[in-house]
Amino acid sequence: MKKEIIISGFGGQGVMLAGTLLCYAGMRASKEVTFFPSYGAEMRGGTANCKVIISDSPIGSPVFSEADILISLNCPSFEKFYPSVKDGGIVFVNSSLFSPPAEERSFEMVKIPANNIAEECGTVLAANIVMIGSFAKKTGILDPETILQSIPEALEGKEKLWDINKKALSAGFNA
Amino acid sequence: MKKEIIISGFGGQGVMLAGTLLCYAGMRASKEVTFFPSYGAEMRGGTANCKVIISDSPIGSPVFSEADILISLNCPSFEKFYPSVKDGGIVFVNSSLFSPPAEERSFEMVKIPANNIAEECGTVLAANIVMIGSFAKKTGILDPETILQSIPEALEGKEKLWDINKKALSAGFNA
Amino acid sequence: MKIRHHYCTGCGHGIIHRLLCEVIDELEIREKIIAIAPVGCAVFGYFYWNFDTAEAAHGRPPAVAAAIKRILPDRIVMTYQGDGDLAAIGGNEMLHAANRGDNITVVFVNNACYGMTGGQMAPTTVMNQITTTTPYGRNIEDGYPIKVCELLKELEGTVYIERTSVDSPANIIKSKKALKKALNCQIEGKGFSLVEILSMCPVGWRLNPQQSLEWVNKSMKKQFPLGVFKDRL
Amino acid sequence: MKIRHHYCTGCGHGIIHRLLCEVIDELEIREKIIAIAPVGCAVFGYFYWNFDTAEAAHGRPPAVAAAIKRILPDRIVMTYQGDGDLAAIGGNEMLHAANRGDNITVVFVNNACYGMTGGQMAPTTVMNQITTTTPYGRNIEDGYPIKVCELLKELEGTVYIERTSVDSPANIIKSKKALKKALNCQIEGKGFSLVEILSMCPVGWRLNPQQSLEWVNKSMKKQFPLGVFKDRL
Amino acid sequence: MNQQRKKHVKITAEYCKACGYCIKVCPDNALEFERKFNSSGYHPVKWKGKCRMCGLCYTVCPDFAVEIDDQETS
Amino acid sequence: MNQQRKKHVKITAEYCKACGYCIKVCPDNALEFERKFNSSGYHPVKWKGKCRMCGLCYTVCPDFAVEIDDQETS
Amino acid sequence: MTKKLLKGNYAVVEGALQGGIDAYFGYPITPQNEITEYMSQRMRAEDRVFLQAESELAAINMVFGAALTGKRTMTTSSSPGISLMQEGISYLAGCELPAVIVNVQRGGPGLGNIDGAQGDYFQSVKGGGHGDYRLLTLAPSSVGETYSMCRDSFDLAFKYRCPVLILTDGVIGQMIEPAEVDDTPLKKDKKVKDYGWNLTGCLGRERRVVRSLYMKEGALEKLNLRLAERYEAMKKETDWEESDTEDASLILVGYGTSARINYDAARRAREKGMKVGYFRPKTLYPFPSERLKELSGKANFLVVEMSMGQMVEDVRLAVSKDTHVEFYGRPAGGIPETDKILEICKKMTA
Amino acid sequence: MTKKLLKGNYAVVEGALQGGIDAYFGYPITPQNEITEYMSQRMRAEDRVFLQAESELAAINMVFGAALTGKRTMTTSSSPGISLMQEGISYLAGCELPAVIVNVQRGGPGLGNIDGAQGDYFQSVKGGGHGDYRLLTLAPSSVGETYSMCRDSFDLAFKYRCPVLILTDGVIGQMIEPAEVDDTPLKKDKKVKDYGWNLTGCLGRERRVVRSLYMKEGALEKLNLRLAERYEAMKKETDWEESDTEDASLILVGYGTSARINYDAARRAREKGMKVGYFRPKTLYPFPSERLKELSGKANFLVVEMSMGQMVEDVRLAVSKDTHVEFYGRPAGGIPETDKILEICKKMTA
Ligand SMILES: Cc1ncc(C[n+]2csc(CCOP(=O)(O)OP(=O)(O)O)c2C)c(N)n1
Ligand SMILES: Cc1ncc(C[n+]2csc(CCOP(=O)(O)OP(=O)(O)O)c2C)c(N)n1
Ligand code: SF4
Ligand code: SF4
Ligand code: SF4
Ligand code: SF4
Ligand code: SF4
Ligand code: SF4
Ligand SMILES: [Mg+2]
Ligand SMILES: [Mg+2]
Repeated sequence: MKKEIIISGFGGQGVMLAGTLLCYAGMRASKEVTFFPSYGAEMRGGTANCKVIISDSPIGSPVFSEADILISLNCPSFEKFYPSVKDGGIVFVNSSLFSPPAEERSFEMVKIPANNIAEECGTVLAANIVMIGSFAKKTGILDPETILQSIPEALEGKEKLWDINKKALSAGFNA
Repeated sequence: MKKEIIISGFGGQGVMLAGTLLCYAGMRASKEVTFFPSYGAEMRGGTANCKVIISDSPIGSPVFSEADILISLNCPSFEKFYPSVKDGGIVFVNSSLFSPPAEERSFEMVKIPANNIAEECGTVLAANIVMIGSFAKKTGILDPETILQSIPEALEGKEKLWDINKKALSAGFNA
Repeated sequence: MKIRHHYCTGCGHGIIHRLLCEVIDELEIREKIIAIAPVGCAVFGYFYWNFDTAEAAHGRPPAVAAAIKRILPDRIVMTYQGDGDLAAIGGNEMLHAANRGDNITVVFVNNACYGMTGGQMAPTTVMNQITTTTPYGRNIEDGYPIKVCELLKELEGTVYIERTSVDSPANIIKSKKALKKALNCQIEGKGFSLVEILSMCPVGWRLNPQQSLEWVNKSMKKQFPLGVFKDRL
Repeated sequence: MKIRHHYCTGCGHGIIHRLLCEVIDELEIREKIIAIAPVGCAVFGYFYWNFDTAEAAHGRPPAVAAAIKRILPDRIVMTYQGDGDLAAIGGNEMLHAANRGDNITVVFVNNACYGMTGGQMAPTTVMNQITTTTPYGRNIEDGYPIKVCELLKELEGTVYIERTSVDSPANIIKSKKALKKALNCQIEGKGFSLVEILSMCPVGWRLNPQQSLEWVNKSMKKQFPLGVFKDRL
Repeated sequence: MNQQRKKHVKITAEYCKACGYCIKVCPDNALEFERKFNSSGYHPVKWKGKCRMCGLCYTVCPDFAVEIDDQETS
Repeated sequence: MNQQRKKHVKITAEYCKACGYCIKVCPDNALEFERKFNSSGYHPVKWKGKCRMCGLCYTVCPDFAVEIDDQETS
Repeated sequence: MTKKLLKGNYAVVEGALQGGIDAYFGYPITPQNEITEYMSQRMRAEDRVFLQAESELAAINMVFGAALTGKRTMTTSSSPGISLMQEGISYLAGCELPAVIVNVQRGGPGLGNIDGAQGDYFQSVKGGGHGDYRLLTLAPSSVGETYSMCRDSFDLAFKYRCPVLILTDGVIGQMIEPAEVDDTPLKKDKKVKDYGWNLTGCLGRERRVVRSLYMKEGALEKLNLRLAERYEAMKKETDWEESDTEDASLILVGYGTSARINYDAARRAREKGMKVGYFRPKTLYPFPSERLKELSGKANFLVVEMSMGQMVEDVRLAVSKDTHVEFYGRPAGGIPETDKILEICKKMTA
Repeated sequence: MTKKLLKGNYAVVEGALQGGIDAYFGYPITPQNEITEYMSQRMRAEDRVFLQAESELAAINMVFGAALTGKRTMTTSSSPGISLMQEGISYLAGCELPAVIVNVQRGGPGLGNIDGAQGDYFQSVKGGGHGDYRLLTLAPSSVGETYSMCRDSFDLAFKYRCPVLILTDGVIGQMIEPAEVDDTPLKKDKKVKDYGWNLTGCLGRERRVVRSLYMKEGALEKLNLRLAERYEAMKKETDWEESDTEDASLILVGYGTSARINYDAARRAREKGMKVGYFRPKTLYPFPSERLKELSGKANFLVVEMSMGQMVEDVRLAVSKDTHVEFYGRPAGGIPETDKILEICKKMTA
C-alpha cells in the first residue's frame, strides 16, 4: 500500500496541521510516512498545500506529481490540483465554500460541508479535521481511533484544542 | 639576446622608474620588453623590486627566478637577490649606502657611489638613474642615447625632472 | 489602480502602494520613474505598479538606485524598502547613499519585523516585542530598535526626512503629503529624501487588524515618534 | 615593546600601538585580551602586540568581536580598525555591534584615507582632499566625510565615545586616557566603547611628516572636532 | 433626459479582506460585514446605501476594495 | 662603590625613521639629525646629551626609537 | 535512539545541539527560517549563544569569531545567503578554523524561488570563494540523516580544522518524516578548552595569532600545501550508500532529494526487470570517486540532479574511460520525474 | 593600432573606454588599485560615471543598477572582493543583465597575499554564486590582450545579456609591456538606447519589470532553460591559441600567466628536441573542449596552473578517454618553474 495524498486550501485553514496529523497517525499505525508542505508566494492569505505519503514500504521522494487522494478546503486549490488526481482517485471537497459541478470525472468526489460541521462543533477552524474524519471513513487507510490518539501529538502544547478537534474528527467521520 | 634584470631597493629610491626607463629604451631599440614590479608587505619604507626582461624574441613569463643582472640600491635587497644571480652575471651596487665584502663570488660586481654622484647632480633621488647610466656603460645592452631619449616618456608629465635625470644618466655612464 | 493584491488582511503595504501611485500620478512622473522593489513582502510591488521597476538583491536598493540616478539624472529613482531590507542587511548601502546625498527617494516601510519570512525580529522590533526569533520578547541582548530617521538626519547628505504612519486617516493623509514632498525634493534636484512609514503587519505581529492599529499607535509611535526630522527644502 | 615596525615615516599607527600596549599593561589585561586586527595598514599589528590576536576580513571586526565577547564574556575584546575598514565596507557591522551594545572596545584610527592600498578616498576623507581616487579633490559627488562618533552616539547601545588625535604630546596623552577609559568601560561591563583617533598618514596624504601634523591640526580637526561624544560611564 | 450625478460608495467584495478598517473609521456607521463569504473565504464589507461621502473608507482600505464612484441616475 | 642613577635619552638609531616629531616637540632643542644614514637610509636622530628629561620625545615617537633610560654611572 | 516525527529544519537544530553546538548565528531566509527560529528558542533554553545577525555577511563573520575561541559554532542559510558568505568561508578555510555551515538550497540564480533545488553543488564542492580551499561537504537525504550529519559535523570540523558544509535543500528541510534521534542528554561543556590554536587570552601561555595573510615569499604556498594534505587525509571520511549495484548494468547516481527520487525509480525499474542500481554519495567532498570507478567497470551511469548538471562532472571525472554517463536534471524547483528516469533507464539498459 | 608601453591594469581602463564604458564602480584592493585610481581620472575626464563604492557588495549592486539602464558598466576587484560579489553576480545572471567584471586574481584563501595567482578558476567558470548560471569568462595573457578583451567584453555582454568575467591575475595586472591599442577616438554615446529590456522610465511604451524572482510553478525552471540555451549559443565565442600542436606528442595547457610560462617552456623543450606543443584557452567559459578533444587523439597533456589544479578538471573532461593528462601547479603566488615543466615534459615524452 502506498497512498499519495494532497491537502490544500488557504493559509489559515489548517492544511499543514491536517497533514501532520495524518503523519502522526500513520506512524502510530507503523506505516512509513512523509509530509511535504508548500506555501504560495502570497503571505497568509495565499494558498497552501501539503503532500502526504502513507506507505507500507520505505518512501523515496516525498514529492509526487499524481495523487491518489485530494482533500481540498477551498475552490482555487481544487481547481489547481484536481487535474493531478489519478484515475480512480478520491477527492474530498469542502462543500461549505464551493461545490464543483458534477461533470464527468475520472475520480470519485466526496462533498463535506466542513465549515458548517466545524462551526457546529464550536469553531470553523476545525474544518480541516472534519475533512480528515471524512477521509478516514471513506478511505479506511487509517483507523479513526489511531487518528484520534494522534491529536495530542499533532497539537503538542495546545491542550485546549484537543477536545474540539477530537469532536470535529468524529463529526467528520460520521458525516 | 635575452637579459633578465632585477632592480631593487627601498620604496622611494625610484626602483620602478629605473625599470620602466629600461623598458621604454628597450622598446625604442626595437626589442621585446617586460617589466614586473613587486612591493613588499611594508608600506613605503619597505623594499621594492622589479624584474625587467629585454629580449630579441617574444617574451613568455615576465617573472624569472635567476637573473643575469642585479641592480641593487640598498643592502637588504642586495642580500635578498644576489643568490639568484646567474654564474657570470653582473651586480651593480650602490656603494654610497653599502659595500659588500669582496668575497669569492661567481658574478662580477660593479660598485657605484650612486647617492654621492646623484647629490652632485642636484638630488639624491636620481641615484636610480645614475645606476642605469653605469648599467648602460657596463653591459652595452642598451645604447645610452636611446635611454636618454626615453627619459621624457618614462617621466611623462614631469618635465621639470628631465634635465636632472639626463644629467644623472650621463654621470652614471661616465662614472 | 484596481487590482487584487496578495498582502494579508489589514497589511499596511496596500495603503502605501495606493498613496504612492496617487502621488506619482499627481506629480505626473509615472513615465520617468524607475522604482526598485525590495526583497520583502513588497517584492511583488511590480505587480501593482504601472511603471518601470526592478527587483534588487536584499538590502541593496540604495546602491542600485544611486547608480541609476547618476546615469540617468533626469529620471526619478525611488526605492521601496522594508525595515529588514533597509536597516538590517542593507544598513551600509543606505548609510552611504544617504551620506553621498544621492538624489533618490527612499520609501521605508517600518513594520517592526521581517514580514515576508514569517515575522522574525527586525532592527526596528521594539523592546519586549515577541517575534519568531525573540520568543521571550526582544531584550537588550538583541540590541535596541534602530531609529533610522534620527540616524540619517545626522548625515550631511540628507535633505528631507520624515516619519509618518498609516494607522489613521489623518496619518495616511500626512503620509501622502510626505511622499509627495520627498519625490518633489528629488524632482527639484535637492538631494536625498526618505519617508519612514510605520505600517501594520497583523500577521507578523500575531494580532488582528484592529489590534494592529492600536499597536502602531501605542507601541510603535512611542519608540518611533512621528514628525519631520530634517527639511532642507 | 622594542621592535622595529613597518609603518611609514611619521605614521600615527606606531604611536597608537604604543599607547595601547601601555594601557593594556597598566590595566593588567594582557593575558585576557583578544584583539581583532583590521585589514589595513595595521594588519600586521600582531607582529607588535604581545597578546592573542586574530585578523578578520576587511570591515568585519565588530561582528567577529561581538561573537567572541558573547562566548567569552570575561575576556576583553578589542577591535583595531581603520576608517576604510570601519566606515566604508564595515559600516553595517559597526552600526549593529554598536546598536546591540556589544560590550567591546573599538579603536578607530581615522587617517582620512585608505593607507594600505595607496591613499584612496575613505569615507572620512575631508572635502577637497586630493587622493588617488579623487584626483581633483573630494567633492559633493563623492559624498561627505562621515563623522562616526557623531553618528554612533545616537545609538542607544553605545556607552562611551570619544574622538582624540595624536598630533601633539597633549593629544597623545589624551588619547591614552581615552583608550584606558574605553577599556575600563568594557572591564566594568558597561557596554560598547569607541575611541576615534585622528592619525597622520604622511604617505597617503603626500605630505612630509611635519606637514601631516599641521594637516591633522588644521584640516581634520575642523571636520572632526575632538571631544567626548558620549559618556554613560 | 435630465441626468443627475450622485456619489456612491462601491465595494468590490472580491477584493475585500475584511480587515474592518473602513468600518472603524466610518463616521456614519454606513458599512457592515456581509454574512456570506467571498471566494477567498472572507466576509466582505458592504455599504448600507447612505452616508456623508467623506471618503475615509477609501483612505484606509489597504485592498483597493473601496471606490467612491459617480453613478448615473436619472 | 657609590652608584648614582642618571637619566638618559636613548635613541635606537636603527629604528628611527627621521620623522622629526621628537625634534619638533623638544623644549630644550636637545635633539638633532645625524649626518650619517642608518641602514634603512634615514638620518637618525641623536640626543645631544643634556636636557630636562621631559619625555615628550618618547611620547611622540611613532617608531619606538626613543627610550628614557636609567643609566648606571659611578 | 528514538523514532520521532521531525521536520528537516528542526533536525538541523536538534542534531546540532546533540553535537554540542555552543553558538549559533543566522539570518532569516526561506526555506530555512525554522532553523533560525527554533534555534532562538532552543539555544536560549539550553543557555547557549544565539544571535540573530544583521546579515549573512555578519553571521559568517560571527561564526569566524566563535570558531576562533575553539567553541562549536554553526550558521545556516539558503542559496543567496550562502553566496554572501563566500568571502567569510574562504577566510575560515584560510585560517584553519572549524565551523559548520548549512545550506538549505533553493532555486536560483538571483532571488529565484523558495523551492528545493540543487544548483549550488559547484559552489559547495569546487569553492565559491576565492583560493584553493575545499569544504568537507555532507549531503543528507532524509530528516534522520540531517540530524545525524549535523550532530557529527562538529567533530569532523574539529578533526580537520576546517569548515564543514551540510548541503541540503528545501525539500528535505521542509519535509517531515520519522527520524532516529538520540536519547542521551545534551552535552553541556562550559569549559574553555585549549586546542593549541584557539584564542582565549594568553594567560599562562605564549600569545597566539590567527591569520590568513602570509606576505613572506612562499608562506602562503606552504599554507596551501598544508591544506591540500589535509584534504587528502579527509578522503577517509568518504561515504556513500549503494544498493543493487552488484549485477547492475546501469546505476542511478544522485544526492539528497534527487537520490530519494532515484530510490523510487530504481525500485520501479527492478520491478520492470531492468538491472538498475542505486548510488548515493553522502559526502560530496570528498567525493566517492574510487568506488564509482570500481563500479564503472561493469555499469553505466545515469546522474540525476535538481540542476542543469553539476555533480555529473565529478562522476565523469571519476569513472573509467569507457563508461557511459548520462545526465537528467531539472533546475530551480523542478522535480525530476520518475517516469522520465525510467524511460532513460530503458534506453540505457537496452 | 599603436604600440604603447602599458601596465596591465591601465590596459583594463583604456580597453574599457575604447569599448564604450559608461559607468564604473569599484572599491580599492591590491593588486588592482591602479584600475580604480586610473578610472577615477579617465572616467571623469571623459565625462562618464565614476563612483567609488563603499564596498564590493555595493559596487556589484551599482553595476546591477547601471546595467538595468542599458548602459555599459564594469566593476573590477581582486579575489576576496570578487567573493563578496557572488550574490550580486548571480542576480545579474538571473536578471539577464549585461555587465563586465574584472578579477585580478591574488593568492588565497582568506586574506592571502597580493601576488598573482589562479586560485579562482572554479569560482569563475563553475559558479561561485548560487544557482545554475555561468559567466562568459575571458582570460588575457598579455597586456595587449587585456586591452582588447576589456574592449570587446561589452559587446559580448550585450550580445548574450549576461555578465562577462575577465579573469586575469596580479602578474598580468602589474606587468608592463608593449601593447597594441586603437587610435580611433573614444565613442561617446550619451543617448539612452532602448534594447527592449532596459529600464529608462516607461515614457511612450509599456512599463517593464526586471526581476529574478519567479514563484509561479515552472517559471524559474523556464528561465534556467533559457539561460542554458544562451550558454549553448555562446559556444561560438570559444577561443584559444595554439602552436606546435601539429606533431606534438605532449601539449602544455595553461591560461593567462601560466600560459606565458608554458610558452617559454615549450620553446625550450623544442630546442631540446622534445615534440611539445602549446595550447592556451582564451575563453575559459565556453571552454575549448572540442579542440582539446581533437588534439587528444594524438597527444597527451600537461596542464600548468598557478593553483592546486582547477582548470585541469575541464581538460580531463574534454579529452578523449585514453589521453594522459598530468598536472603541475603552484598555488598562491608560487610561480611554476620552467625547469620543472621541462622535467615533466621529458618524462611524458619519453
Ligand atoms: C540575502 C538574502 N537574505 C535573506 C533573504 C530572505 N528575506 C527575504 S525578505 C526578508 C526580510 C523582509 O523584511 P522587511 O525588509 O522588513 O520587509 P517586510 O516583509 O517586513 O515588508 C528576508 C530576510 C533574502 N531574500 N536574501
Ligand atoms: C574585501 C576586501 N576589499 C578590499 C581589500 C583591500 N584593502 C585592504 S586595506 C583597505 C583599506 C585600508 O584603509 P583603512 O581601513 O582606512 O586603513 P589604513 O590602511 O588607512 O590604516 C582595503 C580597501 C581587502 N583586503 N578586502
Ligand atoms: S506578513 Fe505583514 S507585511 Fe507581509 S503581507 Fe502580511 S501583514 Fe503585510
Ligand atoms: S600609508 Fe599611511 S597609514 Fe599606512 S603606514 Fe604609511 S603613513 Fe601609516
Ligand atoms: S464615505 Fe465616509 S461616511 Fe461614507 S461609508 Fe465611507 S467612511 Fe462612511
Ligand atoms: S478596509 Fe477594505 S479590505 Fe478592509 S474591510 Fe473595508 S473594504 Fe474590506
Ligand atoms: S626628554 Fe624632553 S627635553 Fe629631553 S630630548 Fe626628549 S623632548 Fe627634549
Ligand atoms: S620621533 Fe622617533 S622616528 Fe621620529 S625622528 Fe624622532 S626618534 Fe626618529
Ligand atoms: Mg519589515
Ligand atoms: Mg585609513
